[in-house]
Amino acid sequence: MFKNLITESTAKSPWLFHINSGSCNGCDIELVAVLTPRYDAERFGFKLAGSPRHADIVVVSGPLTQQSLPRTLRAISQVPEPRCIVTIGSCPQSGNVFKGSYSVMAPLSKYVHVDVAVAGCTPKPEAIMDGLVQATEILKEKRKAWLEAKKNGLKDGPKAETEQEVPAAEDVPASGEEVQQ
Amino acid sequence: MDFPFVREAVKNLFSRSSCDMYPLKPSEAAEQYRGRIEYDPSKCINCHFCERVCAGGAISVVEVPVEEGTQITRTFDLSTCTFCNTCADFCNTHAIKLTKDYHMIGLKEGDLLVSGTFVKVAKKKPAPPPAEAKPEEKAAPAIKPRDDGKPVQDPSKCVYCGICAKKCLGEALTVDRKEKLWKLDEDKCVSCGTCEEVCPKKAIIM
Amino acid sequence: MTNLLSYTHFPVYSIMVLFLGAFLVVIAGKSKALRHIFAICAVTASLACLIALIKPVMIDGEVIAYWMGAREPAGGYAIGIALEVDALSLFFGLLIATAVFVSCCYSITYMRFDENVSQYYTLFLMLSGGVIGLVLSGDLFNMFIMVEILTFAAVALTAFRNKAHGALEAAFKYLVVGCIGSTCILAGTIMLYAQARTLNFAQLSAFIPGNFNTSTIIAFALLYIGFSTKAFIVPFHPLAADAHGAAPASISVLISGVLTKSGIYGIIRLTYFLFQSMALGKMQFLLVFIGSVSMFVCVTMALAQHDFKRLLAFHSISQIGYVLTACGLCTALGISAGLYHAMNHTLFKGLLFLAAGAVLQQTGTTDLNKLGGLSKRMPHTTVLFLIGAFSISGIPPFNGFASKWMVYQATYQKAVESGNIGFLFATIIALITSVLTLASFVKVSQSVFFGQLPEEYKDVKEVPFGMRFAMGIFAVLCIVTGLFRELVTHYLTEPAARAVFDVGKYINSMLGDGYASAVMGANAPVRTEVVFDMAGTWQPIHWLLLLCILLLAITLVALLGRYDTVSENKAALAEGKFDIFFGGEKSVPSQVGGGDLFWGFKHNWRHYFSFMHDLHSGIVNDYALWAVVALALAMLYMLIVL
Amino acid sequence: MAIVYSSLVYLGYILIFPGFLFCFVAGMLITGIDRKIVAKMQKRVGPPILQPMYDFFKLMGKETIIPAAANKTVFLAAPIVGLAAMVVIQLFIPVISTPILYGTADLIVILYLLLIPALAEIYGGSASGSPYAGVGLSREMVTIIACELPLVLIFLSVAKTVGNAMGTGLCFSLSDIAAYQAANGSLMLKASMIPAAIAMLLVIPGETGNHPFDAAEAETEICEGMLAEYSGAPLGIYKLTHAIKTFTLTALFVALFLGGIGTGIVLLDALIEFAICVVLTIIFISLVHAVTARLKIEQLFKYYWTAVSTIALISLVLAWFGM
Repeated sequence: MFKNLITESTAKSPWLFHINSGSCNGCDIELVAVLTPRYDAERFGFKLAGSPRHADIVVVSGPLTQQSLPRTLRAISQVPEPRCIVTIGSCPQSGNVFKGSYSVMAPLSKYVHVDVAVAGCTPKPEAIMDGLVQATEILKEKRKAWLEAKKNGLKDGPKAETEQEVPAAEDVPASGEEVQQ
Repeated sequence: MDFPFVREAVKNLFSRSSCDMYPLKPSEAAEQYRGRIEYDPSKCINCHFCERVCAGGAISVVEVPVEEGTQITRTFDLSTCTFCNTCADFCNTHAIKLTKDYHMIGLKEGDLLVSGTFVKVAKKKPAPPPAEAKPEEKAAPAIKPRDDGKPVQDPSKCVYCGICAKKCLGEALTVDRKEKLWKLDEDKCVSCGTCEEVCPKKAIIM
Repeated sequence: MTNLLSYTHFPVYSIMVLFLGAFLVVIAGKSKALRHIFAICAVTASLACLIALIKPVMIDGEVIAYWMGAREPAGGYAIGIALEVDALSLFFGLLIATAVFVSCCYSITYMRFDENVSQYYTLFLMLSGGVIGLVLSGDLFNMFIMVEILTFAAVALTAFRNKAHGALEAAFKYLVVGCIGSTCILAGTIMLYAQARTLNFAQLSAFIPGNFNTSTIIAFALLYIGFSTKAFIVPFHPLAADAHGAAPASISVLISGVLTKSGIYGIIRLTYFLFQSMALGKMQFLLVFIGSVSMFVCVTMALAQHDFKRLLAFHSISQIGYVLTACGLCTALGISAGLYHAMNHTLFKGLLFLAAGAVLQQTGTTDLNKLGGLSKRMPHTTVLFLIGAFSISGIPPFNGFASKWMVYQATYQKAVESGNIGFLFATIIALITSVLTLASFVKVSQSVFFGQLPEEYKDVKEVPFGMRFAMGIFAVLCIVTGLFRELVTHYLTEPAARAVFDVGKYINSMLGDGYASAVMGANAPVRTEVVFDMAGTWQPIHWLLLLCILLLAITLVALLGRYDTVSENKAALAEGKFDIFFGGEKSVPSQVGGGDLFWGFKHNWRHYFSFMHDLHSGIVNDYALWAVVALALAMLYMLIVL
Repeated sequence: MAIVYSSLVYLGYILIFPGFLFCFVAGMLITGIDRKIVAKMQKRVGPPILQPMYDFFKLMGKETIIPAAANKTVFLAAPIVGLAAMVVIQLFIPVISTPILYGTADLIVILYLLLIPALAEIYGGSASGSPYAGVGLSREMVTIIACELPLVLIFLSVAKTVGNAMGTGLCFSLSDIAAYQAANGSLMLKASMIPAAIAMLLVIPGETGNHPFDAAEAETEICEGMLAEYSGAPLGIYKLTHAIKTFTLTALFVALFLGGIGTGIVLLDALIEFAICVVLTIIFISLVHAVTARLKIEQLFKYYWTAVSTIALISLVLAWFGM
């Protein structure tokens, strides 16, 4: 009898964990602007959580620099299921203007399945809010999928989680040549 | 003992919240807001300017030869775009326009791509000018670069657009489009090579 | 004398068995098993004798007077040495015998790595024999001899592991100040004997209250300072930290659980029986003031410690401060609370020291900054330690709370009755000390048992069963005495409290009826009706029932919602899903413990802590100077007051 | 049959009315109202009143990750013990003037019982082995020490005042205090008790660890302090304990200082008490939360041991001289 109550409240109280992997802080202040009185995401239950263990939605901003990539992926892996990953701005999607630089490891979708991508080089707070509300819908499906996975024995969610092998920061080749698009 | 903000806090308690209820009341972006890109393929003359000036490398073109010319599809990848509006500025024929629509959420692969295709009909080549009329120009020997390193103009390629004059740092060049005149002032020229580089038609040789 | 097995002989048996055991252990020589059998038999026999005495002394209220060598008092002068067992001495005797028994079981496995262990057992049995002798003897000089035996045995045992860091130095300090204390007791006994020409306790307590003159008052001060050195009260407390820090754990249990109680026993006998001066407000003020000061000073010193055993040592002095404050109130509830807390203190302090010994044996160090995360490698010791920690910091179901609760009621009731605000401050200091005790034990549990396991202790194993069994006995006793508060107070502490107020019976049973009224005439102690009314209610069993029902309900709710099974698979492990969150970094071993806890509190009290740091210099001459100055002050105070 | 009936009623008391269910609903509503009022004060719309319920049930559905370095049993047992102890405290506090379960614990016991939920959080954090939790528990312990002194002074002064009137000079049991207030007016009106009441209201945010005094769970500085490694159901139970604690402390204030206004009907009393608790939370927790910034741990300690303790001491001295 609790099942649908829990699924409903999964969508109603999504907690965000924000990871800044080298962003110019444009998207960071926009994300925080979403929580200010004018846009007030707390109406939908959004709250910034201090540690990944408390998070449901992981919000990533920044072009995933070489140093921050392994740390971002480790923090994302520490978020309990069901979780979904939202990227803000163009940087995590494609590396934006920094594409081709030796130290930029974007896009994030190479390493982790990205659920919602909010485009815009600093997307408007309304756009971020749309993206987050979209993410809460996906969170519900994810929870159902996760329960099925657990029911029929699959210990952890579908393996497709990480398509590519994670190049830990230490062994990334010095010149970023072949990593480039 | 002054307690800052207590009066404001209590006053706020009874006043309306300053939240403009976004999803319930749609909110318009500012007038010149640079949002989603709108591309009108019919106006496009495929001058490739937008690709060259795009900082994020967001624009990509696919040209497929078709029987009446080449079918050109130009796609703008919004997830790489920085919305700086440079492509719209440079597009002489105003085919690209950034609208006020800020709602760019990508769920599936293709959500953030804006593309348009058009067929560029190849113009019938005017009858080849009589070969002998200006054989010497045609057969003019390739222009040899001058030995003192100063730039030399190749009149057959030059379209007298004037970019080299505009870009020349020392104002050594004067170009007149009507009289098809290209003059170099030797002593002002420092042979820095900007004109050669800038010339869209590669008509200047150093 | 006909029937050797009648209970009147048991006091002598319980003392002599221990000394006999001490002798036999040496004869056992090389064979370990024989030596262990002798030790265990001696200790169990002595405990059995004392338990057998509960029925006559505690329940029937009889006071056993036993003349050694059957020399009855002739012509009104008690020549022979007497043993007198009333409820108070039996209470302390039982306490000491249990602690000795458990410590002996523990030391069998604990000392298995040390060499020349037979000397250890001799000293151990001499120490326990001395203490039980001190508690049961009815003769002042006999008390002095027993004090000598236990002091020297304790000093020798402190230096038993002489290669350990600071063991010899600690033993030397203990020897110096211990001897100052013993000489004070001797001097006091001589002066009393010069005045009363008798050494028998009952006769003295009949003679002295009548004629206070300067020499008896000075003797009182000397005896008081002598016994307070044995109890390590405030002027002598740094001594305890060194002695416990260096002594092996089973001996620290004895020093902190048993020797301090013998000091308290001596002070109670002295002030309530010998000089019967506790009715004076000034005397109560002396004891309560010293008790509160030692409570607060020692607990703040404990918070600043970096060593597990030194921290426990300072705590035992602060708990002794509780006992002294409660006993100094001179109200029935006060003494009952004080004795109850003394018993609880022996139990949970013993448990904590044994846990410290277990940690020392397995990891080789007790430094709070180096240890961490031992709960994963030593689960049983952790559980036992937690029971001890919760008891000492007074968490409701455990025994520490029951006695502290009575102590607060007693001090506050005394404050209300006497109207003087000093006792109110004693209550407040007692409550604040309890929270600070809790703080320091949270510090110990975080820096030793929880937090992250450092590299070098990866393969630490659990302690052998013998040590866990001994700790288990203390743990069970801690829980039982906490839950059945009414039983303990009814059968143990209240009879002892009544005995303290019933000096007349003490004298008459020793020297024949009517002696007290004959000698003391007017101020003969009349038997007053003792009342133990509480100002509040606390039934631990009822409370525990509630807690268990709710625990059941909540675990049911949690399991109903299928407390999600924890998913563990190799891929997730590699990804770092189960590593500690370090802001994304690879989890580097970083233990938060020891010195860097409670910065907020230490920062606010930094001047106090730096002053205390300079005061506790660790040099012997300072401590000796303190002892002498304390003696002088005590004499001055007594002369003014009495 | 009577025993079965009375034990059922007893079970009902524990699990339904003043017990688990009532605390759950009351705690959640109070926290919801608190968050909404704080939002309103910042000109925000704020979450719906039932938001804590949604948070709790969402957390119940999430996966529970137990770090490899954690001590599993203590890690899972700590929140449950904390919650059970919190509900037990609520059972002893008389609902305005009619104590439901009296005769088990008194004022000093409540003072010590309030330690158990805080200790549950401390041992939970310490069992998780995270350094953030280590710093968090060190700050939490200093907060407990800080709040202890004012609470001690308040309880002693209340015991003294009620004791004077009752003749025994000292009275710690809550039921007698409730009876005294029912007889001759709530304590709040007595001159000597007003400083104690103010001190108690200042201690409540500190004791529950609400905003200005939440150095122990500062999500910005040390990632939720002791709860850094908790996820899923244990975290939900910790949040529930926190919610019930807010309600219990305000209910304790009402029981101690506003005792006399009961109407006798238990349910109506409960509603009145809940309403008063909500008003108190709004003024003394939400307003303080919306207006102040987080205190450093030693400022918190100094604030409680100097300012609030002197207020409580004034009332103790007044009570002492029989005012």
